[in-house]
Amino acid sequence: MIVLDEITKIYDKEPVFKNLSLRVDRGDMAFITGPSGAGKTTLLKLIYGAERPDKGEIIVGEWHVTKLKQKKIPLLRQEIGIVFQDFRLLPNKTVFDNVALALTAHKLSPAAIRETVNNVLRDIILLHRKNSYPLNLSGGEQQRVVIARAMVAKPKIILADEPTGNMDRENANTIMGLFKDINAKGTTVMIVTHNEELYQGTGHRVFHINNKIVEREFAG
Amino acid sequence: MIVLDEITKIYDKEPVFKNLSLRVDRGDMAFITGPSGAGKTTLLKLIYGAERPDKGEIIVGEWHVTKLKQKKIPLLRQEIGIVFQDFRLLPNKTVFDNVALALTAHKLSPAAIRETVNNVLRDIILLHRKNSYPLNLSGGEQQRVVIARAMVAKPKIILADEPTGNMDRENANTIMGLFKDINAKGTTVMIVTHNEELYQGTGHRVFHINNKIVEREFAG
Amino acid sequence: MNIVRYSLKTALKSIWQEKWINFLTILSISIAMSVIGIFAILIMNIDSAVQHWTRNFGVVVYLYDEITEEEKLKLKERFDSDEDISEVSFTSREDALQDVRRALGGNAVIMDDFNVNPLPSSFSLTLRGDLLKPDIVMEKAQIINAFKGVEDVQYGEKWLMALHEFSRALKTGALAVCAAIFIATTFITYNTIKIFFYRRKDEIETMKLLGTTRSYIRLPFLIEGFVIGFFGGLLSSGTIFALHSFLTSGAASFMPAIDSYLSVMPVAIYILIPAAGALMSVMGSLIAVGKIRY
Amino acid sequence: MNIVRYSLKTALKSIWQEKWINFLTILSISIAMSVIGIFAILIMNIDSAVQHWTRNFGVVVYLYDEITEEEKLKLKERFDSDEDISEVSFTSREDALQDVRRALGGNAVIMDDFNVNPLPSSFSLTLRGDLLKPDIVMEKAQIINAFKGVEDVQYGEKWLMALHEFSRALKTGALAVCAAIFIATTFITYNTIKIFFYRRKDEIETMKLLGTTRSYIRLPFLIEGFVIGFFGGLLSSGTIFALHSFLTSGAASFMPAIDSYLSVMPVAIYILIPAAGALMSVMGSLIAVGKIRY
Ligand SMILES: Nc1ncnc2c1ncn2[C@@H]1O[C@H](COP(=O)(O)OP(=O)(O)OP(=O)(O)O)[C@@H](O)[C@H]1O
Ligand SMILES: Nc1ncnc2c1ncn2[C@@H]1O[C@H](COP(=O)(O)OP(=O)(O)OP(=O)(O)O)[C@@H](O)[C@H]1O
Ligand SMILES: [Mg+2]
Ligand SMILES: [Mg+2]
Repeated sequence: MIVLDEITKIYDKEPVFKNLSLRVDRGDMAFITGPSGAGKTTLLKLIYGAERPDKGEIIVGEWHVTKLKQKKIPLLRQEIGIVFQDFRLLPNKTVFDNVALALTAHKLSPAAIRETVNNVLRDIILLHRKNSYPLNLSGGEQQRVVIARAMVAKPKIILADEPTGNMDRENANTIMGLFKDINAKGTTVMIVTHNEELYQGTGHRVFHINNKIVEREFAG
Repeated sequence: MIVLDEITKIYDKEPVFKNLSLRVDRGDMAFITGPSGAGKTTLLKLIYGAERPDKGEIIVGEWHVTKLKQKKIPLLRQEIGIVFQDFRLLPNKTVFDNVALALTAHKLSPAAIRETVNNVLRDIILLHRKNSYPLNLSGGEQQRVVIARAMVAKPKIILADEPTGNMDRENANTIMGLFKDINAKGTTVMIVTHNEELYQGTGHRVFHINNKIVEREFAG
Repeated sequence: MNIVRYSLKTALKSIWQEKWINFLTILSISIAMSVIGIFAILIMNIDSAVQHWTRNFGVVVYLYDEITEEEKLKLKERFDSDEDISEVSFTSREDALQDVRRALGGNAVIMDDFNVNPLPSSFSLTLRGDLLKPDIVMEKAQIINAFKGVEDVQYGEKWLMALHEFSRALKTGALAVCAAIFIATTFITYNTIKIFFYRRKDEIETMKLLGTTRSYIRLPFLIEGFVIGFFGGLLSSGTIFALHSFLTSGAASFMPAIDSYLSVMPVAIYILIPAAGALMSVMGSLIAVGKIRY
Repeated sequence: MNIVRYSLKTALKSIWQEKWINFLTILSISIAMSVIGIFAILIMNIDSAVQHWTRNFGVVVYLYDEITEEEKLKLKERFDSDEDISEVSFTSREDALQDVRRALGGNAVIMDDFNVNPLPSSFSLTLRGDLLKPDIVMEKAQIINAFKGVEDVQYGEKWLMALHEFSRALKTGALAVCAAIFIATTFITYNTIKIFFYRRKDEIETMKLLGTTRSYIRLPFLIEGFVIGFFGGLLSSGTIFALHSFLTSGAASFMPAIDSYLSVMPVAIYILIPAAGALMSVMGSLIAVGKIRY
């Protein structure tokens, strides 16, 4: 369950959101759209505690994010898988190590890590490139690695920021299939996108953000 | 004029291209499409000399790229403006300085640099953010900075790799308008994209790359 | 992954990847710690060195010409039985004259102008080295001066005082330098770890976003700081050992004095120095990674 | 932008941004250059120090008991007129006996067992300091040994030889250390500039893609290397100056010998050292940025 209640967020004296409210139930899949600079990435940052709202309250699962102590934030994040818009892959680590990074704080044996990572790389059809470095991958391939990393720790929530921006239609469909599977298994999924094709006809909630609020909310 | 003649390019024993040929005349605008991993970015790298083909010849303007000495490559690149798929913005420089970086090797006075950079930032509607750092911009805003940097030195050729991947339709249209203006002034423009909307109905050449060659060539 | 396992792996990898700057840091620390070591030895040995220099420090007791043989013997007995005096020798008026003549060499003829010998007889006393504090010597001199038959007591008061001052200044200075260098050592590691920290900033930033806890991020740096400090200390132990060996064996054959300067040289120093290096270094790392915020 | 302007700006910015590692490097270089400076002074002064130590180096010429007064005078004349000999003193058989008695102190009674004086008379000669090479002294001794009335010539051959060997070894060693440290200095700057280079790798990579030429990329690093080396050298000049001042004024009042050890100390060294530091440093930078490829 993700709840944003009357959120106001100000950057450099300029508000990005003004009393924005939004609710996604546990196990749901939802989409966020809106023009460039509307605050979609900022919204996700508020949810995973990388930014703090200037006003309002945020609840994610059992966590009161707005009241959360700095020390507890890692615990919140361990329950969330994030597909970053700017990828955040480490250029000096292999694809495998980049994905395994999401398991660092999980108490898994090296063997278990190996198996888990290999499985998710197989899902995104990049197992053959597991020893490559990100810079030797195409844009679309890199984006798939980011998605793999977001999924590998089997989080309760997945936040995906423009996850198919560098992909052709076919690859985008594969990825959306993966999100659907994960969602079917009970994971809450929230996807930011400009690509109407991703949500059209799915029936899932779509939040259109503009002018500092959720301007429109409709079924895709 | 950009000519690729019977190009073969091999990465890790696996060919990306096999005898691929392609020609874009001076002053033209052309689009490259194709699935993720088809080699679109690699194609651009061959043109600006960041990768060397294993076979075949490449001519860009007056330059025989395949025969060019290492030392001459900066001169080739000074005639080309590149919109990188992965942005390549420097996080510790402001928007202004990032754009000005493309003018380093041009013999301009500081005042001339200031004016030129400000003008291009105005074109992409980001002048008000010129002292911001890239990480404080939204994905679409960053991409516009990359486009500004590619245009600022008034190059003879512009190569744009997925230049609207992080943008909504409106912003994408603005950017396409800019490319059209520049093209009208005589600059050769080559755009890599997954977004069919960008070329549909323009009448410009579209090269669809697949299976290591130009599989289809048609008017958009 | 287990945090200790993970931290060790990460630290060792970083140590190897950044081997040059690590090498530079270890070198800097070892130089710093060597200087500390040398100064520590200096402080510990300064007293013995001073004793050595003043080994032959003498007090000369001039006697009245009219002194009787009996009084002379009594004085000699007194000096011989005094525990503070390690050597006693008597110079008669004639011997004194001979000495002067010899010193004058060819000019000794001027001595012929005197028809009587103008020189007094004297006792030369050598004091025990550990008593050569200016005030103790002064007290002693005053006591002796009051003895019957003693005309005057002379000793190198100024020289002794200056030497004493000098050795005290040296000790204070060496201690101050040691303290400064200790702080500098912490600072050197702080710098290096801070550099590593900044260099891995992207990685740390990403790890934080992926939910990695503070300890996972910090421990590798602390281990790295520890290793740097430890090896810096070890290297300086080696340097001090080499220097000490050279001085006591190599150089001492040419300058036997060195041997007695370097009387005190506890073996513990070879363990203390790497340990201190590691400690300082971990402290530096702690300060460097202190403020990881989410 | 003008390349010099651009390079200066970029270099100064980087120097400021990376001030700590720059400081560390300058410190390392200054330590290295100071050691070079100290060793250079050592080499330059070693001969004068050796001369100083051997100032009182004596050759003792023992005479036959049967020597005539005439022969004795002739020998004295000869020694006096010899330019290589700076001092001549004569010890008669009686003086020698006195000396022994004095040396024996309380045990002098054993001398009473001899009914004749067993000691020879002798000349003590002091040679000019600059002649104290083992072979020259040996030659001199042989010549004197052949003089009439001379029974034996003794001089501290072993000691002299050892001292000579020692001073030669010291010179060679000091030179080797200097050479090693020179290389180390280049290496230190190489490291630091390489680090900066890696740290700005992204920026350089992007600049290359934007068509920036080699010189724009390299010159800032060379300037940075120059500045680091120059200030390292300057700091070491300061250190050497301070050390020299301390030794010649402060310490010399306690150990006057130091003053004569430090006779040679050219002022040029204060300019040569920063210059050498800068040179080494630029060389290090050149190697570090040598292979920029497109
Ligand atoms: N750290 C920051 N400091 C200042 N301003 C910021 C910061 N982060 C974002 N902004 C500004 O806030 C606005 C919203 O940014 P955000 O990244 O959320 O947009 P977005 O909806 O994700 O856009 P896009 O579709 O282009 O990615 C933008 O105008 C951006 O410049
Ligand atoms: N430096 C490299 N070393 C090895 N393989 C590489 C390298 N660069 C690219 N490749 C591989 O070559 C293929 C083509 O890559 P390229 O980046 O050109 O694809 P693309 O068409 O731009 O794809 P996308 O639309 O995803 O950006 C990919 O499979 C990629 O993994
Ligand atoms: Mg965004
Ligand atoms: Mg690409």
